[in-house]
Amino acid sequence: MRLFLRLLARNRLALAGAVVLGFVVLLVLMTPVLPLAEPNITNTADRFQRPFTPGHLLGTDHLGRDLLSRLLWGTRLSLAVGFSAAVIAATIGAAIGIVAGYFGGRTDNLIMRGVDMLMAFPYILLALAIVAALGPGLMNALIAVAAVNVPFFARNIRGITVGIAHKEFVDAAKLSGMGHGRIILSEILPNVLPVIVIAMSTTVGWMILETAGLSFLGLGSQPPQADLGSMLGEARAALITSPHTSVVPGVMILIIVMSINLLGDGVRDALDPRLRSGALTRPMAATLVDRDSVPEPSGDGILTLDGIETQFHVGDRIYRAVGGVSLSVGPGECLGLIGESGSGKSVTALSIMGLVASPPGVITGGAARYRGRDLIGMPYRELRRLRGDRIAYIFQDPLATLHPLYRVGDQLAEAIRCHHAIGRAEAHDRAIELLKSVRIPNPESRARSYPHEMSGGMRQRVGIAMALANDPDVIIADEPTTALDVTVQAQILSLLNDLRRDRGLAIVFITHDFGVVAQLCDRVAVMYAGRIVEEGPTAEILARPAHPYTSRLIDCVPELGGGRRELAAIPGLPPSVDDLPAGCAFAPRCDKKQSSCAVGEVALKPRDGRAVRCLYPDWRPA
Amino acid sequence: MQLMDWTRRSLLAAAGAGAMALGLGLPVQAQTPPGVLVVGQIAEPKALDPAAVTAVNDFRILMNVYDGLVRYKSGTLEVEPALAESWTISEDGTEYTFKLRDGVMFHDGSAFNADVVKFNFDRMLKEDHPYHNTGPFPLSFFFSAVESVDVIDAQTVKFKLNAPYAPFLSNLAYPTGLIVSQAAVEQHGADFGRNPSGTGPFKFAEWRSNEAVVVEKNPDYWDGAASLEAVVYRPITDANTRTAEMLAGGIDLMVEVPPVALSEFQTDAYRVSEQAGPHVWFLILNAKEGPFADKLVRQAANYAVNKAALVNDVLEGTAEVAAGPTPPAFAWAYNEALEPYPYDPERAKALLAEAGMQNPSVTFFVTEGGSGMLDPVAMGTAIQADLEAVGFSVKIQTYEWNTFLGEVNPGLEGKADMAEMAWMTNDPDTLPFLALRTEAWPDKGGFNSGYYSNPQVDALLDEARTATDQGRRAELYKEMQTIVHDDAPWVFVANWKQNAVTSSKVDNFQLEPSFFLLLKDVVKN
Amino acid sequence: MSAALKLDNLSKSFPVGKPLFGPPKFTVKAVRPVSLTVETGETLGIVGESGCGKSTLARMLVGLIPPTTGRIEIEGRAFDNADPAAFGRSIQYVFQDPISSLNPRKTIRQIMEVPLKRLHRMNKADRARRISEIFAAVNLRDDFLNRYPHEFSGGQAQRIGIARALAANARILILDEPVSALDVSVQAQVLNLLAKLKREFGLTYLFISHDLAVVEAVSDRIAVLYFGAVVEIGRAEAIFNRPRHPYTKLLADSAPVVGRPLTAPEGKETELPDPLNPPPGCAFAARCPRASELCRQSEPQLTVMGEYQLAACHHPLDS
Amino acid sequence: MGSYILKRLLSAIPVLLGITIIVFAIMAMIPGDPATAILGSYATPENVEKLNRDLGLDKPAAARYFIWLGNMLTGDFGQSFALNRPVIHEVLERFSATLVLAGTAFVLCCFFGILAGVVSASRQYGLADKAITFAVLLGISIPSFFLGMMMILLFAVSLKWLPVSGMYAIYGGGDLWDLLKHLAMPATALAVVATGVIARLSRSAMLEVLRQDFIRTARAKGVSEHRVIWGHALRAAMVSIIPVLGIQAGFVLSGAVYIEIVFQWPGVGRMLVDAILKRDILLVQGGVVLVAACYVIFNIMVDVAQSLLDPRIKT
Repeated sequence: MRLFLRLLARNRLALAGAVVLGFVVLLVLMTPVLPLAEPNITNTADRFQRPFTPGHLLGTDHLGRDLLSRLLWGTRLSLAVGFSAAVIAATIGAAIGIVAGYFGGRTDNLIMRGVDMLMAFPYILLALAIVAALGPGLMNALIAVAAVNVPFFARNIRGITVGIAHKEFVDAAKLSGMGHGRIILSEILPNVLPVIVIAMSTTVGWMILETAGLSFLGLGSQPPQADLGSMLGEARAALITSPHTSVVPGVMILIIVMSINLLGDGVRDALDPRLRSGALTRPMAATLVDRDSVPEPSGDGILTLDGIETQFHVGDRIYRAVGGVSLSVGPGECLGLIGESGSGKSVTALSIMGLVASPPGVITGGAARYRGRDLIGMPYRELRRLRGDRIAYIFQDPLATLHPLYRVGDQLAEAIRCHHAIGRAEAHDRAIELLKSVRIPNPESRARSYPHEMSGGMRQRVGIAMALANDPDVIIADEPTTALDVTVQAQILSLLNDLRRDRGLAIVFITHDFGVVAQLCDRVAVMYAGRIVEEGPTAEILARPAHPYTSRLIDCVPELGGGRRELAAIPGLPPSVDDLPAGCAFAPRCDKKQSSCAVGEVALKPRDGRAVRCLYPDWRPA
Repeated sequence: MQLMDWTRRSLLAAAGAGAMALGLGLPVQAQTPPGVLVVGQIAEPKALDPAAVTAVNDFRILMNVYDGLVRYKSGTLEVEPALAESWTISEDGTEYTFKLRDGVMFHDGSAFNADVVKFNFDRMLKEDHPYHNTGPFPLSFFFSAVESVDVIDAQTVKFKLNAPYAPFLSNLAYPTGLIVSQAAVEQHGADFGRNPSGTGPFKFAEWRSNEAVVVEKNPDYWDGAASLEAVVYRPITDANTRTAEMLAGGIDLMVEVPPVALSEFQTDAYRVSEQAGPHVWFLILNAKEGPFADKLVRQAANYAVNKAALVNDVLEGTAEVAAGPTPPAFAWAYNEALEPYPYDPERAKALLAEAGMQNPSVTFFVTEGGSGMLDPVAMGTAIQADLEAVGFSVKIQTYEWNTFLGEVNPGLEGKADMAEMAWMTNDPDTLPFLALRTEAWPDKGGFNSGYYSNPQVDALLDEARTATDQGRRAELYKEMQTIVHDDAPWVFVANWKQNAVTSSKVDNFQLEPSFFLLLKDVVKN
Repeated sequence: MSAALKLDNLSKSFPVGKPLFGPPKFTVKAVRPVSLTVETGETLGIVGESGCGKSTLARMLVGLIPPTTGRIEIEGRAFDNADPAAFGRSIQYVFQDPISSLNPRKTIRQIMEVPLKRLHRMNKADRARRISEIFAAVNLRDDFLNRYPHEFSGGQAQRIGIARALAANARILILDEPVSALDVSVQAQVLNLLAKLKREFGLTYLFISHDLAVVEAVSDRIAVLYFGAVVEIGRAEAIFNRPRHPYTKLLADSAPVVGRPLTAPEGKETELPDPLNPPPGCAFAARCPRASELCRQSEPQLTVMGEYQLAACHHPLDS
Repeated sequence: MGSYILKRLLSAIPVLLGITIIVFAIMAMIPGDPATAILGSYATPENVEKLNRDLGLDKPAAARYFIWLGNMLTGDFGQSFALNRPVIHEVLERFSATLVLAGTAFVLCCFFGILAGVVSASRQYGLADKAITFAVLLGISIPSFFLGMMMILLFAVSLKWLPVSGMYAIYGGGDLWDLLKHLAMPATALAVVATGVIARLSRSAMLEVLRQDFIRTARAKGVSEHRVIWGHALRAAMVSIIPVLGIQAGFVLSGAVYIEIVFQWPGVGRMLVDAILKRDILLVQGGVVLVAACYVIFNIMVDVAQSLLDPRIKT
C-alpha cells in the first residue's frame, strides 16, 4: 500500500490530477459551509449576469441563480453520481465476470451471450429506454448509466478471471479443501480487485460524462437540483447569447473528468505490476551507453570484450548485472559462457550488440570490439549494419523470439534484405536454401508456415537459419536449447557443431548446462554474480575446476547412470546484484572461505591458459 | 536519426490532413437564392395529409398547400370564405349548406367539387369508407357532430349535424378541415401523406426525408399566385442549432425562437415578428384533494406566482400575463374587464393563513417540453421558488412529454396537486368545454384533470356551444371567465406570443393569431 | 507392500473444435489408457518429453482433471473427491512453477493455514504450532510467514509449496516437475529435502520430470511416457543402462553427458506425431531405426522383459 | 474461412433474437403509448383507446411480439406511427446517413488514434509523447455534445467556414464536396473521444509489444527502427487493438446520437431518440434490431480481420 502511494506520488501527472481533484472534492465537501448564495433561489430579473459581477463570481443562469453556488452543488452531485455509478457497475459487472470466468464452460457461454446481447444494443438508447421506463431523475439516470456499463466490466473482468482461474494457486486451493465460493472470495477476488479498481478509476470520468449526456437529453436531475449535466443542458438554449452559462459547467466537467482520468491512469500505473517493474517502458533501438573511459584492447579474437559493465537502473536501485566481463573468441572457436540464472551471462551477450532493453539497462563501462571496432557507443546506423550481418544472435525461446504473425520464410527473407539490396523472389529462394541448410524437411512448404505451426525444434532451426542468413562471422547463442526436449537438443547441438566447423564461425554459447558445454565448447567461462570466476579450456575446467564455485556447481549436477543417490548441494542463494557483498561474491556460500575473502577486490588471475578469480584456488595437477 | 525522420514525416502528414479538413470549408457562403424561402421547422413532418396530422409544425406546411372550405380572416380568428364562397346555417343550427367556388383545380389536375368534399369527410368519419384505412385520423372528433355530408349539386354541399355545434365553422377552418384531392388519395392510398395534392398557393414538389420538404408556387392559384417561387421547410429539431443556422444564414425564417436567443436577432439583419395567439399556459390545481381543494389556497397560489417576472424574464417577453382561461386572441369572446391576479406574496400568505394552512406541501408535475409548453422546466423551477417563498413546500417531478400526458390526462388524484399545462385552440369553446366542466372529468373522457366543478360554469358552457349567435356566445363566455377567474381552478400564467425571425431579405411576412404560417404574400429578395 | 496408488486403464481425451451443440469434431488423446501401481513408500518416477501427457496424468490423480476412462484407487479405496477435506488428506500435489502456485495476494502464513483449517479443522494455536513444525522440517525460517510470495526465490517458494503439501498430512505426494524451474545448485537442495522428508514421514512419491538424471537420482522405479502411453517401466538403476525400448535408449543417448563426444543420436530427425491425426501403429515408429511394417500397423502392448522391466515394443533391444 | 464466417453468422442469431426480446420488453415497459403521443393535448382516454385499436396495440404483448417477429422475418418491419411510413424505409434511409457520419468518424479515429498511439509509444516520455498524452486526455474528458456546440459557435457562426447543420446544402449542393463540408465538424466531434481511447490503447499495446522478444530478434537481425515500429511492433500490437476497434465502433455508433442532435444530422440515432420519446414502438424496435445487427456483423468482420491478421486464431 505504501509502495502504491509512493508510486502514485512519483507520477507527476497523476499527482497533478490528484491535487486538482482533491481541491475540487475539498471544495464541494465544504460547499454547505461556504458563504454561497442559495443555489435554488431564483431572481429572474438578475438572469444571465456575466462572470465577475459583484455578488456573483461566475455570473448567474437563466433564472438568475448564482452559478458558482450551483456549480459547486452540482459538482457535488455529479461526483457522487459518477462515483456511485462506477461502483455499482463495477460491483455487478465484476460479480458476473468472475462467475463466468471462474466456472467457464456452459455458465460462461450463457452469461457471455447475454453480455454480447447487451453490448450489441446501442448503449445510449439502452440508457434512454431505461430512464424512459423508470422515469427521469438523477437516481434513475444513475441506474441506467450503471446498467449499460455492466457488460463492459463483466467482459473485462471475465477475461482477467479466466487467466487467474487457471493459475496453479487456484488448483492448490482446491486441493487444500476450499469450496468454490471460498476460492472465489479468497483466491480470485483479491487478484482481480486491482483490475476492478483500475477499471473503475478509469471509468468514473466516463460515467460523469455519460450522466451529463443523459441530462443533456433532459433525463437527468429533477429541477431545481443542479448537476453538471443538467446545468449544461439547461444552459444550452442560451449557448449563443450567454455562452458562459454553458462554458462554466462544461469546463468544470472537463476539469473533473480530466483530473479523474489523470489520477486513474496513475492508479493504473501504480497497481500494474508490469509498470511497477518498469516492464512497460519502451526499449530503445540500442542500449544506452554511459561510460567514462574506453579500455585498451586486450584480446586478439575476432570478437573481444574488455571489462563490459552493464547495469539496470530501476527507481533508485542499481542492479550491477554485469560487473566487468572480458572475453575473446576467435574464428571457428566456440566459447561457452556458463552460469546460473541471474549470473549476468545473457546480459553480457546482449550488451555486445546493444540489445539490452534500455531503459532500464545502461552499459556503464568497457568495450566490445569486432575486428578491432568498438561496438559500444557506435552510432546506431553503423551498429544496425553489423547486427545480423556480421554478428548474429540465436535466442532461447524460439516461440517468443520469432514474430508470431509473419511467415518464417518472410522473416528469413527480411533478415537478408535488411543488409542486401536483393529482390523479393531472390530473398525467398535464399530463405529456402537456408532452411535446407539447417536440415528442415520440405523447406518450400515450411517457408510458408507460421512459427506456431512448427514444433520447438523446427522453430529453433529457423532461428539458427536466421542467424546464418548473412553468413556472419560471430554467432551469439543465448541458451538456444534450454526450452527444447533432450532428443531435440541433441539434434540442434550437433547441427550447430557442424555449422561451426563448416563455416568457421565464432560462437559464444550461453548455457547453464555443463553437459552441453562439455560437448560443444572449446573454452568455457563460468559466471557468478555478474563476473567471470573461472575461465579456460573446457576439458581442463571440467576435470580440474580451480574455483570452489565451479567445482561445487559441477557436483550439483546429477549425471545419468549414477543411480539413486544423495546429491551435493550449495547452501544459500546467489547474492542479489543490487547488493553485492564486499570481496568475493561467493564467499558467503563457500566452505573454503577465509576472512581475507570478504575484503577488497578479488582479481581474475591467469595461469597456464586458464584464469580464476579466487584467493585460494584449488590447482590440481593433470 | 531515422527515428526523428519518420515521426516528423507522420506528424507532417497529420498536420496536412488537419489543414485539409479545415480548408474544406473556407469559402462557405450559406446563401439561399432569391425567391426561395427556407423555413426552419422544429421537426420532420409526420405526413402531408391534413386529416392524419396533429402537430402545429405540420400545419405550417399544410396551410400553404391546401385550402379549407373556410379560413381565418387575416389577423383574426374569425372565419371567412375560402373554397366555399358562402354558406347558410339552418335555424336549429344543425344544417350547414356551403356554396363551393367554381373552377378550382387540385395540383394534380383534378377538379374541386361537392363530391370531393363529401369524399374528404366520409374518409375521415365513416369506418366503412374504402379509404378510411388511409388513416388513422386522430383529430376526426373535431367533426364528430357531423351526421352526414350530402352533395346537393356539383357546387353545393350540405353538412348535417346531430346537434347544434357552434365551433363547427371554426373547426372547418382548422387544418383538419383542409380539402385533399380525391384523385390523389385514390391513386396513392396510404402513401398520400407523402404525395400530397391540394388546391393551395403552393404545390408539393419534393420531400427529402429529414432534410427538407419543398413546395413550389402554384401559378394558377384561385386567390392570386404567390410571390415566392418556392418554399423549403427544413426540420431542425434542436432550437440551438436552429438559432445557429439562422445566424449563419442557412435559413431565412425561423419559428419558435428560444426566448433567450431573441437578443441575438435585435439587429438590422433580422426582423422579429410577434403575434399573440389562442394559447393559454396554466397550472392545473387538484381541486379534489389536498391543499388546493380549498379555493383560498388556489387563489393564494395565483397571488404567489410572479407572472410578470415569468413572462418578461424567463420567457424574455415572448408571452403576456394571462388573466383567465380564455386567451385575448379570441377577441370577441374575451372578457376585457378581467384583470390578472397581481403578484402579491403578502396577500398569498394571508390567504394561506386564513385557510389555516401551515406550509402546505404539494407535488408539482413538470414536463420537459411539449407542444406549446414554452420553457416548462425553467418556468416550473421559477414557480416553485415563488410558491416556496410564501410558505408552500413544493416537490417537482419532471416527466418527458408523453409520459407526462399519460400521468396528467387521467387525473391528478392520488399523484399530484399541481401540473403544468398549455393549450392552443381554434375556438373559445374548446378549452373550457374539454377542461373545466364537471362532465369533462377524466373518468368521463375529458381533460378536467384537476376535478374542478361548478354547475354554473357547466350550464354556461353547454349553452354557449349550441347558441348560433356569436353575440350571445360572447356573453356566455365572458360570464364563465369571471366565475372561473374567481374560483381559480388553475393558476393562470401566460398567453404565448408566437414569434418568428426573418432575415432582412424577407418582406411582407406576418404571423397569424391562429399560429399558422401563411406564406402566399411573402417576398424574398 | 500395499499399493498406495493404483491406476487402471486411465485415459484422457480433450475435445478439439467443440461446436455449440453435439459431439466435438476431434479428440486429442492426451493420455492413452495407462495402468500403473505405486507401492506404499515407493518413489515412482515418470519421465517423458513435453507433450507426452505426464502432467495430464498427474492432474487426473488429484482430481484437477476428470479422467475420460479408467479408475484410480488411492490406498485401496476408489477415487472419491466428493468430500474435498477427506480427499485432500490422502493425496497432495506439488506444482512445477513454485511462484505461480502461491497466491500473490496472500502472506505465506495465510497460504499455509488453509489446508490446516479446511482439511484438519485445527484451531489457531494448533495451526501456529504445526506450521512451525513443518517449516522446521523444510528448513524455512518462521519469519518468512508474514511475507508475500514475490519476496522469495524459486527454491524457497518451492519449499513453501512442499510445506503446504505436507500440511495436509497426506501420505502420497504427486510432484509435478518440482525442480525444473530451479537452478542446479538449488535443485540439489530441494531434491535432498524431498528425500529427507520421505524418510521422515514415510511418504509415497509420484515424481514427474523431463530430466532423466534427476528422475534417476530420486526414483525407485521409472516409467517412460511417450505420446500419452507408457512405453517402458523398470527399476531406476536398470532402465537407462539397459533400455529395452528404442525410445528409452534415444532419451538416454540424447542427454548431454560430460565427456561424451557430440554426435547426432541415431534416428531420423523427426519429432512427435500429430496428435490430431495419430498413426495407427506404434507412435514411435516414424523415429525408430528398428521400425518394421508390423510397427506401423499394430500397437505394441507392455510386456514383461526381464526382471521388473516391461516395455511396449515389437522389436525390443537386447538386454 | 468461409465456414468460419458462416459459423459466426449463425452464432449471431441467438444474440439478435435476444435483442428483439430485450427491445420489445423495454418498449412494453415504458409508460405512455403512441396514441397519447400522437393525440397530444387531445388524448382523452376514449380517443386513445380508439387510436390504439386502430394501431393494433390492443392485443396482448406476447401476441404482438410474435406477430412482429413473424412479420420481420418476412421483411416487414411494420409502419411507423409517428412518421406514417414503413419502418424499413425510414430506418435504412437514416441508417445510411449514420453510416456516413459514424463511418467517417471511425476511419478518422482509427487513423489518428493509432498514429498518435504509435508515435507516442515510440517516443515514450519524449515531448511528442507528452503532448499527445495531454491532447488525448483532453479529448476523452470533453463531452462530445459540448465540443460540437462549441465547434458550431466557432466555425459556423463566428467564422462562417463550415455549414451549421444538415448533411447536404439545401441548394446547389449534393456533391461529395458539399457532403465533406457538412461532415467535417460532426465527424470530428464524434471521433474525438474514440480517437483518445484508441490512442491510449495503441500506446500501451505498442509498449507491451516493444518489450517482446521478437522485437529484440528483429533488432538483432538489423531491421531498421522504422520497420521495427511500423512493421513488426504495430502488426503485433494490432492483435490487441483490433478487438477494441470493434467495441469503439459501438461507442461511435452510440455517440452519434448526441452529434446527430447537435448537428441535425439525419441519422438513425436521432431518429431512435425521437422515436422512443414519441413511443413509436415499431420504429424503435426495427431501428434497434437493425443497428444491433449491423454492430454484430461489424464485430464478425472484426473477428474475421483478426483471424486474417493473426494466424494463431483457429478458424
